[in-house]
Amino acid sequence: MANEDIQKLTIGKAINLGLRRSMEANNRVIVMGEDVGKLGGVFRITDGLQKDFGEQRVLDTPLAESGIIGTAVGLAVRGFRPVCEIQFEGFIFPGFDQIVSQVAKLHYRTQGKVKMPIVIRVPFGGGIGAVEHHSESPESLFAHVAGLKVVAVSNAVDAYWGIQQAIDSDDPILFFEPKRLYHSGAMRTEVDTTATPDPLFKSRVVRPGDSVTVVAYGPSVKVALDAATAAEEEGKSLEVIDLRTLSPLDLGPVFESVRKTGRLIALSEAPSESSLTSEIAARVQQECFYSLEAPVLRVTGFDTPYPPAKLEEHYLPDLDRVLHAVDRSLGW
Amino acid sequence: MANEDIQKLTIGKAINLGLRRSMEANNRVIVMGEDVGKLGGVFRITDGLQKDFGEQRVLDTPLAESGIIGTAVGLAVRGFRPVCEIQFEGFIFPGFDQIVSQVAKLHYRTQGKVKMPIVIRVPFGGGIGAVEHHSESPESLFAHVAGLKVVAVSNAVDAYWGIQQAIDSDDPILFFEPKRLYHSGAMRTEVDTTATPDPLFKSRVVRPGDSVTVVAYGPSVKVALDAATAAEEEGKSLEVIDLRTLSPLDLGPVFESVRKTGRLIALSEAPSESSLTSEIAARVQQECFYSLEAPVLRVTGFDTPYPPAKLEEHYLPDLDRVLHAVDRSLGW
Amino acid sequence: MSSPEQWTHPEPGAGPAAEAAQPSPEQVIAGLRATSEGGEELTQLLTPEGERVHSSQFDPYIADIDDEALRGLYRDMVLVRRADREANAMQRQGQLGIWVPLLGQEAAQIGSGRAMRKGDMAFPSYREHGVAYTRGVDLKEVLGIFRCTDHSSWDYKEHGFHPYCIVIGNQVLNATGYAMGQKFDGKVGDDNGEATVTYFGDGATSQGDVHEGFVWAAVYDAPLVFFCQNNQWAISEPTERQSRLPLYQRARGYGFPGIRVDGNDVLACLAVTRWALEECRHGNGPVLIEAFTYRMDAHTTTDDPTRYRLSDELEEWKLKDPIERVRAYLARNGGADHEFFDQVQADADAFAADLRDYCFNMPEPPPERIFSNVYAENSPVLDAQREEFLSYLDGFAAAGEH
Amino acid sequence: MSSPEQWTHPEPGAGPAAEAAQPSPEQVIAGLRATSEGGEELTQLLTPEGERVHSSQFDPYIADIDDEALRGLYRDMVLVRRADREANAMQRQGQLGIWVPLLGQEAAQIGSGRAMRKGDMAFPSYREHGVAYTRGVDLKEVLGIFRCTDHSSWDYKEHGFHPYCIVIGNQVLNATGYAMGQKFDGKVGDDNGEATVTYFGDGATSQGDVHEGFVWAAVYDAPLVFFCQNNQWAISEPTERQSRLPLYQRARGYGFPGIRVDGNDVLACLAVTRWALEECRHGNGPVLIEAFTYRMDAHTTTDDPTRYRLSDELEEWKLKDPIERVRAYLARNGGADHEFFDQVQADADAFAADLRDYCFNMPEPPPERIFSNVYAENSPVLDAQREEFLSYLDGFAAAGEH
Ligand SMILES: Cc1ncc(C[n+]2csc(CCOP(=O)(O)OP(=O)(O)O)c2C)c(N)n1
Ligand SMILES: Cc1ncc(C[n+]2csc(CCOP(=O)(O)OP(=O)(O)O)c2C)c(N)n1
Ligand SMILES: [Mg+2]
Ligand SMILES: [Mg+2]
Repeated sequence: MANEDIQKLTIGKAINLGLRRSMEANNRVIVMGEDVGKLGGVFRITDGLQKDFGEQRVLDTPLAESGIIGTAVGLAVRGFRPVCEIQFEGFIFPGFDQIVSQVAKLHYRTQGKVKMPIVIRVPFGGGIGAVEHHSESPESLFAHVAGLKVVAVSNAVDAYWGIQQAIDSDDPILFFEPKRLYHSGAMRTEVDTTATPDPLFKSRVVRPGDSVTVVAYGPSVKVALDAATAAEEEGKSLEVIDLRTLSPLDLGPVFESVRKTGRLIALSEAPSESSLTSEIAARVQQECFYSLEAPVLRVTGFDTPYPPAKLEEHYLPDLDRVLHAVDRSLGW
Repeated sequence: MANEDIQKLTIGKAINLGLRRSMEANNRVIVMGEDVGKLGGVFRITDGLQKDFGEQRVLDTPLAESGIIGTAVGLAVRGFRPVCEIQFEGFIFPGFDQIVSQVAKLHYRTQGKVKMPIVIRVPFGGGIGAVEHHSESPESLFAHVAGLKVVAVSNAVDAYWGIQQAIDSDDPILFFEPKRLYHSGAMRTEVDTTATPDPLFKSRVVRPGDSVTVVAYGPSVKVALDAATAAEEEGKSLEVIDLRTLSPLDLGPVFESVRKTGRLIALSEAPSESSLTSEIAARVQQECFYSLEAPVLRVTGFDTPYPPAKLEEHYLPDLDRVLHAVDRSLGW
Repeated sequence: MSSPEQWTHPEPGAGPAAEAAQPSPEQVIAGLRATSEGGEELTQLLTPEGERVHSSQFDPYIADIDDEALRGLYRDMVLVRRADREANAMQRQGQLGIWVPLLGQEAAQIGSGRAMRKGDMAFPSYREHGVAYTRGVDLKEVLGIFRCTDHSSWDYKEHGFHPYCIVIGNQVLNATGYAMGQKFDGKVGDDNGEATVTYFGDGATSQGDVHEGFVWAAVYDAPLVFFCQNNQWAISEPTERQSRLPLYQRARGYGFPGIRVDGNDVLACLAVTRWALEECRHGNGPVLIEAFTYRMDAHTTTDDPTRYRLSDELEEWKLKDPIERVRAYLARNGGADHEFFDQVQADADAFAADLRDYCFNMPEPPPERIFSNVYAENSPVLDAQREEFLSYLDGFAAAGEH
Repeated sequence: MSSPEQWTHPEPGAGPAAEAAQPSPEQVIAGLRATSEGGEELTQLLTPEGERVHSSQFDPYIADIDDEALRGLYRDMVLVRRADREANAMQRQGQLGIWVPLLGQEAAQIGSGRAMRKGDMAFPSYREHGVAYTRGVDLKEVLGIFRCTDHSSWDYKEHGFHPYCIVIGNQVLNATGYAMGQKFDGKVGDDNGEATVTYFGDGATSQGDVHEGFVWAAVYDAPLVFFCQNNQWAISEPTERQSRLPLYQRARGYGFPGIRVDGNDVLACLAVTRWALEECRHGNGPVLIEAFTYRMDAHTTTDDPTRYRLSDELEEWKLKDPIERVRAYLARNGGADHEFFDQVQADADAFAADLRDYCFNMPEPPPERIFSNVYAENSPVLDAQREEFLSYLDGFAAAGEH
């Protein structure tokens, strides 16, 4: 294996490299969004792509999200495979109608005649000390919309492969990226670019354990793993599952784990009301009714707008809140 | 009590009369939307209001939902109490950003200095044999957004009072109306306009029973009640709860009921993934962990776009599907 | 399927009958305005009386329209009007859930539709049955949408005719993206260039998406014709509720040409759209066309226009009927005789009868269709839901209950 | 609070250093264009060299601006620039999470801000610190947003200054609604009329909401001044990515006046905004003003403009500095002496020091704030969440862990 096949990459660099690979492999792949060209995006995730692929494949678009997604739909009809960047998750809402009414429904509307191979990349989540609208977790809204698929990556390997798999998919995919970890050195990982990747739409046990199961996705996976490490010191063994795909949910491994542990914590930064963690709890209580020794507990953001960032350490579920839930679960 | 104090009203007429009462009581209340004036709305819910209150209080607006909601925000800042009509729920999405970023957050953003007494009326649900986008149930999306309150009415009495209470509230309220029942003669009810109404944000047991609890809202309450009647013939006693408010959820009566019956069916026309019924299941399994004799079951629309209307009888949860779930619950 | 009547009409006896419409002075004025000729800037090549008006700019674009070709356009219009009336009647008979009439807009649709070529693409809203017809879409396929057996079914690629779009205005952005793609594919720049036409109404011009379409198309020089059928009404709202200015002038703020054409003049619609398409093919797009026309029927079969407009208005517009003026022109100039007109009528009747037959015998869609094509690749969650539901249905069948 | 550096910059050593910016020919052209004077149609009353240009249309609107008043405007601009630089520095020192500089836009903001009266209302975006100042908002209150202790805190009603808005363009519709309300309240029609000013950038003009604001304001004759600060850039995108035409011309398509003013000329901004407000007060609104100016600093403190624009461009614009030209004019015409300028500088330093003091000593917000004011009336669900969380926190406090 050549040395360059294995690279140590941050999550941000992994997505950048994945995008590059997809653009090399298929000249119908185009990248579009605000500032993605010359600047390489405000997070630099598209850095260098316009220089190498030109202005017709990396589009610095006018400033309007409905326009970005709406024109991507037309480009997809024409046979392109657009990858849209939404600058921050809080700015996806002007494009919501295009996502719900066109992106999600065109394949259904046309009985399969119009495919929608669109990827909408969304940096999401908190913890970057930002002003309003820059730290939200709106993924549940998209998971509720039939016709969309939703992915959230938690690490560089999945980021590298996931973005390519998403681009290859003929279905529209909301691709959520954990922005606070983009450039985290701690998350820099060896990515073997010759490996066979795991399938995109599968969840995965990322740390085995047997007393309590913790299911998480995106940036929360790291929190769950940190909690598992801490719990170990107290003699509690947490099994951590990375959902990876939020719609369609792949809960098989969760059911299996809960049948073993009898206890589940669902972890997410998003508000809890009518959310993905609600869905997980609803399905687990049904599938594992006789296995549960405690109710499914949820550790989430609160049902408030995202607070001023000076308060986000309280808002965001952290290791302590996970451990607290573990204790509650074990003490039920 | 004067005779005119008690009127037999359909749900549609009840809302119309409630709007009229609010407009009489407070001249800051204005009604705005597409075709709400001269035409009285495509469902005639605002019939006669423009004639009596003038064009400045009943606005036939330009055709754009973001504009309707966005200008309503400004009018609210100015001290008006706008009641926006969205013609069909499927057309609310162009206004989604204004709802999520302004309507839901301005009070929080300003630490309470800017109030948002806006009511957004949304005819929702299926069963009218309509073309695409006219039969959806997007309420879960709004229940997930912190800062909004969400109400769904199921009958003429709640419709009459609820719209007035919603207008009186200083919080922004999404007011979902069961469109297929608007003009249903079967739903025509005596409304005592001198009565003291129930509080807006409370759920209510609408039929007592003791073997299985069924919780529903909006148009599904009728389905649940019909199922209860049918079940009675088979000797099964269903307790039916009308949620009435979808956010904040008032689940107290549901918990109480489940502690008695040990079984719960959550009913809704909406797709199930990451939805209100997920939330209900998640909270009930936690609160009533030791009382549940079967898992919470959900009877909902499928996780597909709304199908062509010739198929809606299959898509929409009906009496048979509720009874089937009752049997499954009892047989668990 | 429950009655679509419920959409808008209270049940009989549920309250006082709808009052007779009492249009305001504003409406009366609007009505009168609407019967004007669309102002000085209106491009017209055939008057309501059937007289040919010459235009040095646009005549070259219809130089090939001899009598035979004109008879063809006439026939197109008669056929789609007849089909439209048939569909309207079938809705009344309960065969369709709803119908969206094109009555009065035949010239705008046939003229612009016939201006397109094979490689071109159209993005319609929901009223463009006439355009569908010009693109070779069998109108039977259109019926499925309104009978509610499907959401659309034709082969959009083969016909160069995108699915109908019901959300007002948002197809305009999709069309813009498609046209950008034509450009990116190198299909723009000479006589062989490709272009796109997107259709929308006067009401739609208020939507943010239509504006964003203007911005994008201008910035990317997209080969896109924005074809706005100003039929004077957005359901009950007259165009004054959307704009102070004639809509074609909207283009001035973006830096591309806007033009108002007599939407009831098939020759003018053909010529102006051909011109606009030529501009686009050569890289000078986009172009906005406002076709000044009139919705002669209700908004849809669930609408009651007597509540908001004067019947006088309709009477005025009848004098400008898009079909009659062609008939007058052909008759007067010997371009067609009685036999021809009779034959066209017979063809139209047969055309409608065929549609009717098809509609009455359309099979019910199978329940599996609910679950089909939600995704291109499968979803295990949805597969499980389908299996569960189908076996639930089978249970009924087995129990003889269904 | 984690480092806001993470927003945009890879960690040191994470990869090759950012390459030196290599602007394309297009950028060079854009840069040159931007240094032009804004075209023939630019309204200017004071040249970059400090010479007064006379205008029969606009001079009456600044007839009251004597030397004293002009010194006031000068002082305003110096103070807000000084505060802006202080805040920028405080961000670098970790005292603010981010800062959005107004450098270069002082004239546009002070001129337009001072044109408003007490009953008027402003709807800002997020860069209008200068306007905030003219509305009597203590800039300390603005700091809270960027220190991330709150999302906004001033009394919007008292100051006639709405909260900042970060979602691009959507405040424009809110402003439109407010202005409609002024009209509905009967506050429009004479010299005592009220009006509204909404601020947005060149990039924002592409958003659907801004268009819908134009449509609504036109249709309802709203007393609204659309004040677009065209600072030539939307982060890294030059104005050419948003429009073919000068932005003020956008108004032509809607039927209300649009005007381009030298955004670096405080007199012109004052005069033109006063004129526009007068139009609105009297019922002739809306009006679009494009203030042609330049963002002299980065988009925000997390941005690195060397990646996308030439430093030459900045150098050119420095010659058109909004403050220098007033200084030159005052000095040349004896409107102010050295003492005055020194005093203003001293005032500005004190102003900044005060801000700095305040910022460094700002208390941390209490955790309860997370839950406060989500609703005006209570929510039992949220109340329970708050109680649970606060008692959980208390648990830590009791255990001495927190
Ligand atoms: C986003 C959206 N809002 C509302 C509607 C409901 N609606 C259907 S047609 C229509 C009027 C459209 O008027 P116009 O654009 O002039 O087209 P026309 O029907 O006259 O052809 C409305 C309001 C819709 N389909 N989509
Ligand atoms: C809806 C939305 N999309 C994207 C962003 C991210 N963003 C913040 S400022 C900005 C550029 C705005 O440019 P312009 O309107 O010219 O205003 P300026 O910052 O130059 O004052 C962008 C893209 C946002 N805040 N809101
Ligand atoms: Mg119309
Ligand atoms: Mg700018």
